[in-house]
Order: sequence, then structure tokens, then C-alpha cells
Amino acid sequence: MSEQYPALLVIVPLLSALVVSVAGWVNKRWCFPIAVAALSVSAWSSVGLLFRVLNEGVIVYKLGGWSPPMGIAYYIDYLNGLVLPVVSIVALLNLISSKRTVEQQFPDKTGPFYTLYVLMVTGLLGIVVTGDAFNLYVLLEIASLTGYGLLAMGEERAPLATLNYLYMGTIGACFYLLGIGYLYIVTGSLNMVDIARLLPPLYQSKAVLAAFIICMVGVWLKMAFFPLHAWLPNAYTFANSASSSLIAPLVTKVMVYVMIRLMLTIFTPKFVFNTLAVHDAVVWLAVIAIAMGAVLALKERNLKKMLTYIVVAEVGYMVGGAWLGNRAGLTGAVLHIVNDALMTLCVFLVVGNIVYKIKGYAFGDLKGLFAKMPFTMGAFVIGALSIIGVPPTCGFFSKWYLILGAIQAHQYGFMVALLFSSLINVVLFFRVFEIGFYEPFSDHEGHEHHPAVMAEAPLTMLVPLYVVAISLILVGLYTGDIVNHIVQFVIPKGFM
Amino acid sequence: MKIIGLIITVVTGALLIYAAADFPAWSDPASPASTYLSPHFIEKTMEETSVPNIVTAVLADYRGFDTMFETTVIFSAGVVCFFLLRISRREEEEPETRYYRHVLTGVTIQLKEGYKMPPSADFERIDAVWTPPDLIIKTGCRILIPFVQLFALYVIAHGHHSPGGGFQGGVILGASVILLAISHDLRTAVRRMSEKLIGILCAVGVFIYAGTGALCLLLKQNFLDYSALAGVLHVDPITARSHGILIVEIGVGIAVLATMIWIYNNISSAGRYRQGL
Amino acid sequence: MIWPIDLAILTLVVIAGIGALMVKDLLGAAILFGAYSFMMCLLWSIMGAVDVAFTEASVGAGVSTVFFVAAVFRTSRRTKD
Amino acid sequence: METITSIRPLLAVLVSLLIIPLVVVSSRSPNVRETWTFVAAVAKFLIVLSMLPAILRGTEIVYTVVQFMPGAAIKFRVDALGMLFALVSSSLWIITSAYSIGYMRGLKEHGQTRYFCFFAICLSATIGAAFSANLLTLYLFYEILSLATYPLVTHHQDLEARSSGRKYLLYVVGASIGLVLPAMLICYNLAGTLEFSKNGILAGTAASPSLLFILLFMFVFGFAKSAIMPMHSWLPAAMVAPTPVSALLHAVAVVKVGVFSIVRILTGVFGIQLLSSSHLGMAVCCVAAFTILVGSFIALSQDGLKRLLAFSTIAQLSYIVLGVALLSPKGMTGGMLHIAMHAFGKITLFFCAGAIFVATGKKNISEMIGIGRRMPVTMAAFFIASLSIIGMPPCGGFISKWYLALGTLQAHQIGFLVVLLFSSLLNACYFIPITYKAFFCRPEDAMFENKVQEAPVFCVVPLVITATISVILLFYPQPFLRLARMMVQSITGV
Amino acid sequence: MTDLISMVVAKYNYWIYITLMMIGLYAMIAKNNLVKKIVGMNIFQTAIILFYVSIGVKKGATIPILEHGHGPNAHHVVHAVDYINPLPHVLMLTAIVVGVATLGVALALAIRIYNNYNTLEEDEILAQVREK
Repeated sequence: MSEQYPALLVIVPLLSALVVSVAGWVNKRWCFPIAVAALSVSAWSSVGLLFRVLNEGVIVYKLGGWSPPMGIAYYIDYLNGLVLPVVSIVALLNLISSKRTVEQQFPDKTGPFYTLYVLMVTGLLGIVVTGDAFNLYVLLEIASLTGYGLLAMGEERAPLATLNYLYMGTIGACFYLLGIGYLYIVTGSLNMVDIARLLPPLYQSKAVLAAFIICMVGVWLKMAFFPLHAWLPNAYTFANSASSSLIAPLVTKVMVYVMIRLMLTIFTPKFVFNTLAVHDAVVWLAVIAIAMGAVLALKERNLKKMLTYIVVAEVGYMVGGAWLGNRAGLTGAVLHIVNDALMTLCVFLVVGNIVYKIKGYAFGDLKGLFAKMPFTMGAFVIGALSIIGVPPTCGFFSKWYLILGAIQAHQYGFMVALLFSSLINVVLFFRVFEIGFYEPFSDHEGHEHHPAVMAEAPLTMLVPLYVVAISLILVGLYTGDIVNHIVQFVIPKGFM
Repeated sequence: MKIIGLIITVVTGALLIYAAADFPAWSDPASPASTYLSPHFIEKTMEETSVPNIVTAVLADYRGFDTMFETTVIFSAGVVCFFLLRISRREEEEPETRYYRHVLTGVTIQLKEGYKMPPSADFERIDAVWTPPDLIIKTGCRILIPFVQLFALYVIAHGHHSPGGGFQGGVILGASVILLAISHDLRTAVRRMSEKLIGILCAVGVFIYAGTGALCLLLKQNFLDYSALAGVLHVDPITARSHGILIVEIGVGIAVLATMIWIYNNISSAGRYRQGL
Repeated sequence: MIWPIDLAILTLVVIAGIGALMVKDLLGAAILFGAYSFMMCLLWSIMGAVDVAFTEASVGAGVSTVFFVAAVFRTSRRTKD
Repeated sequence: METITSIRPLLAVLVSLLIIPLVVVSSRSPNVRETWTFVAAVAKFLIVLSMLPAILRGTEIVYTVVQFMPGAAIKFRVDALGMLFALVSSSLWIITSAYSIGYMRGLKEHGQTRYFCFFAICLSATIGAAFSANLLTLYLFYEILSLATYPLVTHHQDLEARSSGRKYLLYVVGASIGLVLPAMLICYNLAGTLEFSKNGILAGTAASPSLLFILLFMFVFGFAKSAIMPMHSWLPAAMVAPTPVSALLHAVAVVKVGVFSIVRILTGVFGIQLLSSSHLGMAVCCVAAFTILVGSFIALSQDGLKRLLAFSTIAQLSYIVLGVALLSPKGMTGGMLHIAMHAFGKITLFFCAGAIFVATGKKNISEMIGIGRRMPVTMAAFFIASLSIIGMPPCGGFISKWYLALGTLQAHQIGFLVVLLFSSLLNACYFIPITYKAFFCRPEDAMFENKVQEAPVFCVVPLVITATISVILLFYPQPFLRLARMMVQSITGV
Repeated sequence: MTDLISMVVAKYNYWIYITLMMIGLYAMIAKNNLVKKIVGMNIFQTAIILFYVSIGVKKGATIPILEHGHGPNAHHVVHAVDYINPLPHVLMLTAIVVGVATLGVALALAIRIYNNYNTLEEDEILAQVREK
């Protein structure tokens, strides 16, 4: 069965999304178990795939039995072998955690919600696993459309924010499609590996240059890379917490994966860093992205929106790291895809718990939260420390590689930006801690004994949260193994 | 915003025009796109899949995986529209006064809150903004719809040999029901195809496609490799491919048919399912 | 391919497109968009993309226009630009 | 040098973390909870002690937990200096635990479970820092310590605690992320490793003198816990914490980790050859001397007892830095020894301040006139400890000061000798009057009744013990002196 | 000059596609009415489809449906030059479907927005949001 893992990975969630949809009309209670089972199979096969990749190297799976470039093929190498388990496990954990929220917020629409949820995960997994440039576009649209649906159900302002996201997302996806069209017109192929094989004689072509620029802009739009980030904060803030904690950790990270895939596999580092040689400019863009993300986050008086700006800054980390053009930087960027997905999931799950209990996420709502929800806030502390970059949480190690890459590439601006954003993150999170810890201020040196009223989130929400929080530390401790056994094979040979 | 838009547009346009200079000449038979992959499709399709319409063959077989997700896209659009717009019975406030119309005479009666009409075939429920449908349109459409549907079935079935296929046929089928909803009213259309049926049909359509693929997988072939069906269908692998394509086209047709109606129902009534257009 | 027809349709496509965006009535915009799609469909059938043209005729000129009209009916025809 | 691989360093770090769940679970019954703390404290001390014989034999104990990348791992190496520091802090934890019980219960503080939990984390981090074999591990435990101290500093959860907590974080975490982290990465990029070595990892790399200078000061100021001026002002602010916290953390664990880190940087990363050949040691000495003098002067003008002790700590910490940065064997021995001597002296002083607060509620020196009549034991201990800090016999502080003075002579730096002596004079100026006024004031000025009423026994016994140890250390300064000498010998070969 | 003119003439389809695309893009950025933006979005998408279809065009070739597919002459030799490149058509069928799906979702969102704010003009909505 293990040779069919690549198909199972995507097909099982797809089929079960359909079953969930039908179950929604028959008996709503079946939806959740089916969805969990489907994503568990996905997670299982993605981990199985990762181990197969570790043992056997690149896996090619021909869909429909047609060999590429005629048909569509999956290529699973170290890069997506690493990203796949992250996507599926993050989605699974969030699904389990958000059960109560979904029942609270959409009592009548659990069926469609879970359908869209599983479809979205299908789309994201498909994006990561596919080896065909056009197939990626189709899956991108699945992920986006379901994402719009999920995000739009929220507060009053959610539909407008989502519609803006839809405009930007469509422009982004269409730019990507157009870029692929440009590649197709000069090479005649749609298969990523095949395009890479055909491209070298065409490196000087204006069409290839334009294709690269258009694809990049499209992908940047989708990942909210500054200054194309304007859609993200509102769309994520006003959405319901079950959706935002799926989409915030995964969508930007998967798009970063697509960017790295474009750079490494389709256009190859030789074109990107030698022929084109604009990486300095992009790194400076990333510097601005990080700085602006941090500063804009500082302005917010609202936990969820603050976190969305941190997501914008983190995108800057990864883009900058990937464009540093050296081993350490790229290692950092790839590692940060994994780490940031987990970190963002952790903090957004916390927001989900808070919203479930307190029904608000403005700073004013957080008073006394350490006493009310000590376990949730404990996990929040771990997530926050990871985002700040405190060892031994995983956030530290990706930052380590990114800074090392910056030093080796003599991009001191990027290094300063990373440190600056870490410091701002300290301010951001400790501001939240302060509100949760001190306010309302205890009178007269706190010698009174306040019996704290605990109102902790249910266990189904806490257990996934703690799984994530502990995995932040575990991933941090096993960074060495991840880098030595996986990430270093991601980077093509001969890369600096 | 206008100025920013103009600048962005001009810059993008300039880049695209600049790049177009390096394109192969338009309609050049020697361009890479025409010489690299397409000759294989054109020359081998008949041998490999036994389908004369190359587009259908490539769509449903060589790149069948794309098409499966294309169907999924349309399915998810349907679910999204339902998810966003449909106002559930619990949230929906019943109007204070209900209106019923006697079908034969056209007499309309108004019921205040609390009163209910005994179920009767002679009366139909109508909305406050109800307008009598035009007889000519009503009759014309009633005559037209069967032919539209027949044509749609032809398009699906004949997709192997002529332009068309599951998608186009499905859209036309859906359009015929939408036509019914427009020419009569939404209640009539929903009575013909209930919401639950539509919702299930969408999923079933995609399921036929993906399930066919999964069946191939269970028959020890790769996903969507229709030649695996040869044993089940008792034909040779090439014909099995052709049949496989037909099966998935039917799936596409069902999914598209149902989704188009679903989206229309939700948009035209803003999720209330009362009065359509 | 007959290039005058091709050129004429291309011109019409652009005009219909601009018209759909300029007209100060959303219902009009919807109908003009239908016309645009139909012109596009003709253009593609001239180019030999019969399947694409067929799809565009049923989807772009047909169902999309209906969706637009339905949505405009449920919201408002008013527009400032 | 011979090395043994053993898991004991890791156990020493983990043992106090392991009891945290137990502490939390038993939060309803304080006696059980405190028993767990004691168990952990004693266990930690015993584990550390069990490694002492091996260290004294001249072997090193090594344990690698995880290897992240070449030259950077979570790795423990117990050497003489680490052993010295670990012994001091783990032994004082036992005493502080006892004191905490008296203090916290005496004042009916809230959140005692939280307090004991974070105290345990702090101790783990301290031992971890003491045993760390490379810069990365040191940084890791340094950061954990910073963050785990924050809830302790802000224990009272009022406005003052919040602003102090902000200041604490701004200085300590801000400096470590903003300065130490990049400096560490630059080092890693230059040397390809972060492992402390005898000759320093930066020796022999292509670093230019100006880069070395910048790096050195990024480290010295980055480890802001050492309170080298101008990075000192968090320490007086952090005195809002409950007194046991100030005692153990701001006299022993936290600040000493800062100083310890600087010592490691000077000896293990730069190496004394590099420092002396590039005259960077002098620069550090100057900064330290400045801190000593200014700190002592400011202490002179303080009225709040804990604030006075804080500024005194700032000055004393720089003794250690000065001693090591002199780069002469005697000076280094003195500096390392001062880690232990100052710890026992200063913790006694803080205990006394806390005991006074528990018994009378007084915080300011001006309100303590005549207090010796009411709390004679406490004030006697206070007197002994202040002698130790001043550096006068019969206390342990005398030995370390003696070595420091010899070190300045050995390094031919008479200027620093003057600084040392002058600052000792200043120490005397601000400590002696307190004791004097406590015992020998005119009866009509006394603010207290002539009736012995000490603080709870849990408060008094610990401070008597630490004061006694201070005295004993003069006559029997082992194993600390031996450890310091071994360390110096291994670095300098003398 | 003649080069330029001949280039302009030879690739006029591409120019038209760029023009349409820019019209759509401009409308999406600059228009104020939400439905107008959606119209612009669809024009933008169809422009890309036009581009792809233009790639497939081949001089002297016919539509990509094999003649005499079945029947007595079924297996005659097929020459690639005789038929238009089918691959872009396949891709664009998918793109059209994606287009209509996006359209449906966008309109659903527009209706929800209208239900909340009773207007489709972006500036009026933003003014209402700011008031709250």
C-alpha cells in the first residue's frame, strides 16, 4: 500500500470531503468523525512518505499511469516530504481543537464547514505534492475558494475583508497562471522538472524573465509579502477562529513553499541568483516587510490583529532567507516554514480558546486571563517565546540559521531586521502577558489572596494545544536531525 | 486609488509588452508549444484512448487529475455559496402574514400570524412580492426545456466525438432548471429539485469521478488509470480508457448540473429560498 | 481564418469590455458582460478552440450572466462608476 | 585533560524541573508542596556534590544532550569554575527555600505555588548555565533564567511591579537578543564552533582588532545580568520582588550568571592570550572599575536598604569582572573566588533585610535606628556579612579581596589597586553606620522597644547559617579556593 | 520601422490580450463598486484565457477533433501539423470553470456585504465601518 501513499494523501481527504458533504444532509453528527479520520489518513501517509523519501530518495507517482510530461506526476522530494506532514498534522490538530468552536458558531452548518475544511486541506496538500505547474494552479484555486468561504463566516466585517482577499487572491493566482503560460509558450511543457530541463538555453529570453517576475509577484500576493499584504490582517482577524487558525498557519507557509519550489526546481538557482541577480533587492524588500510588520503589529490594540501582522513579518523572514542565496539562509527559510506553521498554529489556537470562552480578543478582554485560563495562557507563553526566538523552542533555531545566512551573505540589514523584529516581539507579547497577568491590578502589594475563578477551555481544545506547544520544543531540540537528514538535501548540490 | 491603479496597470502592461517581443510569432506551427507535447497528443490519442476528440481525451485522461479538481472547484464554489448565504430555518424569521394563491382561479388569500393553511393541492404558497408569470414565457419555456435537456444529454454523451462533454452538458442541464426557475418562480424549481437532492447530487457527481479513480487504485493501478477497468468492463484496456472517460464525464455533468442550480438558488434568493428572480 | 472578422470581433470585445465597466447601471453592466463573453466565444471558435468556445458560450454568456443578473436583483443596480 | 561522560550534569539541571508538577499538584497543602521543594533542593545539591571529587581530581564531566549543528549543541561540561558556581548556588537554594517558607508565610503572600515553581525553574537554569560547555547552551539557560525570573520580580502584580518588570525585561532580554545573539552568530561564523576552549575560540581566526573590540563589548554589555554600567539600572528596580528572590537571584543566581557568562566569554571565547595581546582586557577592566566606583558612591546615598544592597551588588559584581579581566593568575583566582564569597555575604544581608521587613515592616535605613535591640541575632549576622563584603577579617570576603589586590600587583596595575581599596573604604562607609545605629544609638533616638522580637524561626535560622559560613570560609576556604586555582591553572598553565 | 509594424501586426492577438487584461486589472484596483470589480475580475481572467488560446493557434491546422475517428478509415495516420494544439484548450476549460466558481463566490460575498451595509460602494461601506 505504501507505494500508493502519494495518491492517498490527497484522494482520501477529497473523497471524504464528499462523504462529509452528504453526511451533512443526512446526519450532522457523522461529519466530524469522518473528517478526523480522513485527515488522520493523510497525516499517516504524509509521515509514511517522508520516511520513504528518507530511505529511497525522490518518489515519482504517475497519475493516470501517464508518464510525465504527458500526464501529471507527483514528485515527492525532501522539500515537500518535509512540508507535507506539517500541513496535514497542523490541519488535523486544528480540526480536533476547533470542534467546539464550530458547534458554537455554526450549529446548522457543520456539514458544509467540515466539507470546506477538508477540501481546503486537500488543496493545500495537493499544492505541496504536485509536480505539475498547471495542476498547482487548480489546487491553488481550490485552497483559495474554500478559504474565502471559511474566512467570510465571521464578524460583520468579515465578508468585505474576504472579498478584498478574493480580489487580491485572484490577481495572484492569475499572475501565476500567466507566468506558467509564458513558460509554456517558450518551452511547451507544464511539468516542473521538464521545464527546468528545457529552460537553460532560454535564460536570456525576455519571456522567461517576465514569467519569473509575474509568477513571483503572484505568489507574493498570495503569501502577503509586504507591500502586497494589505488583504491579510483584516481577512484573518474578522474570520471565525476555527478557520483563521487553519488558514493563518498554513496558507502563507504553503505559498512560501511554492516560491521556493519555483526558485529551486523550475527556474533553478542558477537563473535566480546568477542570471537574474536581483536577490539583494528582494532581501531589502524582506527587510522592509519585517520592519513594517513589526511596527504595524505594535500599533494594534487587538490580539488577533497583532498576530496577523506578525504573520506578515514572518513572511518577510522566509522570503528574505530564501533570497539570501546561501545554504544557511535557505536552510533557515525551509526550517521556518515548519516552525512558523507550528508557532502560528499555537498562538491562533490560543486565540480560539479565548474567543470560545471570553467572546473577544481585544486587549481589554484579556484582563486577568492568567488566572482565568492558566493552561491556555501557558501554551500561549510557549508559542510567544518561540515567535520571539528563545531557545530551546524551534523559533530560535530557524532564526539562528537566518541570521547566520545574513552574516555569510553580508546582508547586515537583514540581520538587524530580524533582531529588531525579535525585540518588537518581546514588547508585543509581554504587553499581552502584562495585561493578562496584572490587570485588574491587585491592591496594596498583592498581599490579598484573590481566589481566581478558573474558566478554562474544554479538554478537546486544550489537548491539541498542548500537543502543538510541546512539539514547538521538541522540534527545536531535534533541529539538528531535521537539518542533517532532510533540509540539507533540499538544497541543490553546488549551491553556495 | 485611481492613480495607483493606473501606475500599476501601466507598469504591468509595459512588462508584458516587453516580454511579448520574445514570443514566437503568432500561429507559428514551429513554436515550442506546438512542437513539444502536442504532437504526441494529436498523433497518439486515438491509439492510446480511442477518443477522436483530442480535447476530451486530454481533459479526462492525460490530464484527468486536473479535471477532477476542476470539478472539485465548482463543487466547493457551490458549498461556499450555500455556506455563506443560506439562512437556516432556525435563523429565518417567518413572515407575519402568509399568502396563498388558488391555482385555478388565481384568488389570493392572506393569513395572519398563527393561522395555517390546511395542506391542499389547490393552493400554492406565494410571497408578498409575487407577480403573476407571463403566460407566453411560461408556456414557451415549458416547451423549450425538454429540448434543452435532451441537447444537454447529447452533449455529454457525444463528447468523445464532437465539442462538448460533461462540463458543457452539465451547465446546459443546469441552465434548463434555472430557466424554469426564472420563467416560473424559485419555489417551482425547488419543488422539482429539492435542496437536499441538489446538495447530495453535487457530491455524488464529484464522487463518481474521484471514485472511478479510486477504483483504479483498488484494482492495483495508479490513481485514474482507467485501463485498470478493463477487467471490470470486459473490454480491452484502450476501450476501457474510452469508457472510463465517459463515466467521469457523466460524473462531471451531474456535479456541474447540481452546482449551477445550487449557486443560482442561493444567489437569486439571497439564501432565503422564497421568491427567485 | 478571415482576418477582417477576427479584427472586428476583437474590437467588439474590447468595446464590450470597456462598456461593461463604464456603464452606470449594474444590470447594464451584467448584460454587456454577457455580450463580451459571447464575443469572446466567437473569437475562440474562430481560433479553432471549439471546446473552449462552447464552454464560454454556456458558462460565460449563459450562466455567469444569469448569476450577475440574480445578484444585481438581490442587491442594487445603483453604481457611482 | 581526562573527561568522563556522565548524565549527572543533566540530572542536576532537571531535578528541580521534575518536581514542578508535584508542586502544582500539591498546591492545596503547603507543607507537602514545600517538602517537594526541599527534596529537590537537597537532591540537586547532592548530585552536584557527587561530581566534586572527580572535578577535584582534575577530570571533567561531559554530557551532550542534542547536537544541533557542528560546534553547536546542548552540551554540558563540568569544570572547576562551573563546579564552584554550581556548588554555591545549589547549596544556597536549600537555605533560601527554608527562608522563603518563613518569609512568604510570614507575609501571607499570594501565588505561593507559582513562586516556588518559578524558583525551581530559575535554579535549573542557573545550574545549566554553570555546566554549559558552549556559548549556545549558556545562552539558552541565560534566556530561560531571564524569563523565569520575570514572574518572580513582578510577584506583587501591582503597578510598581509592572514597571519594574518592564525595565528588567528591556535591559536583560533586550540586551541578550539585541547584542549577545548577533555576537554569538558572528563568533560562530568566524570560528565555526561555539565550544569553550582553553585558548579561546576566536584566537587564530581572521577577526580584525576592531571587530574583536566590538564583539567583546557586545558580550559584556549584552549579558546585562552582570549589571556592568550602563546596563545596571534593572537591578535596583528589580528589588520590588519578594526578598528571598532578591536574596538568591539578585545576589547569587541571576547576577552571578551574568558575571559567570562574562568570565566564560573572556576565558573560553576570547582566551587570555588574545585579550592580553590586543589589550582588550584593559578596556574591560576600565569599565569594571568605573562600575565599582560609581556603584559604591550611589550606594552611599541610598536610604532603602534593599536598594543600597542592590547598588552594593552592582559594585561587587564588577570586582569579579575586574579580577578576571586583569588576566593575572592571582587576580583571576580572586575574581572567581569572589563569586562564592560575595554570594554568602550578600545573601545574608538580603536575608536580614527580609527578616526586618517581616518582623517590623520597615524598608528604609532611616527607620531602623536602634533595631539591634529588638533583633540582635539578625543584626549581628548583618554585621558579619557586611564585614565580609567590605573585605575584612574574620570573613571570607577578605580572602577574595586579598587575591584581587595581589592580582592587580601581579598585573602591574597599581591604579586598579587604588580603586579596590577606595571602594572597600566606601563599602565600609555605607555598611558600618547601619550596624552602628542599630546597636549604639542613644536610647531616646531608638525607634523600637527594648524587647527582643525576632522574625519567624524559618527566617532567622538561614541567615545565621549563611553568616556562619561566611566566617568559616576565611579559615577553611575549600573547596572554593582549590577549584578557582584549578581553573586558573588550566587556563594559564601557572 | 517596418519591423516594428510587422511585429505589431504579427502579434496583434497578444496586444489585445494585454489590453483586456490591463482593463480588468485597472477596474479591480480602481473601481469603487464591488460588482464592477467583479466584472473587472472576470475580464481579467478571460484575457488570460484568450492568451492561452492564442498560444494554441496553428496556421493551416483544423480543430483538434480527429476526422474519421471511428469507422472504416479509423486508423489512418494522423499528422500533428494538421490539428491545433489541444493542450491550451484543456487548460482553459479548467480556467473557465475556476472563473465561474470564483464569480459565484464573489457574488455571494457581495450579497452578504449588501445585507450588512445596504450598499455596494466601497467608500460608503468604509465610511459606515469607520462610524462604528
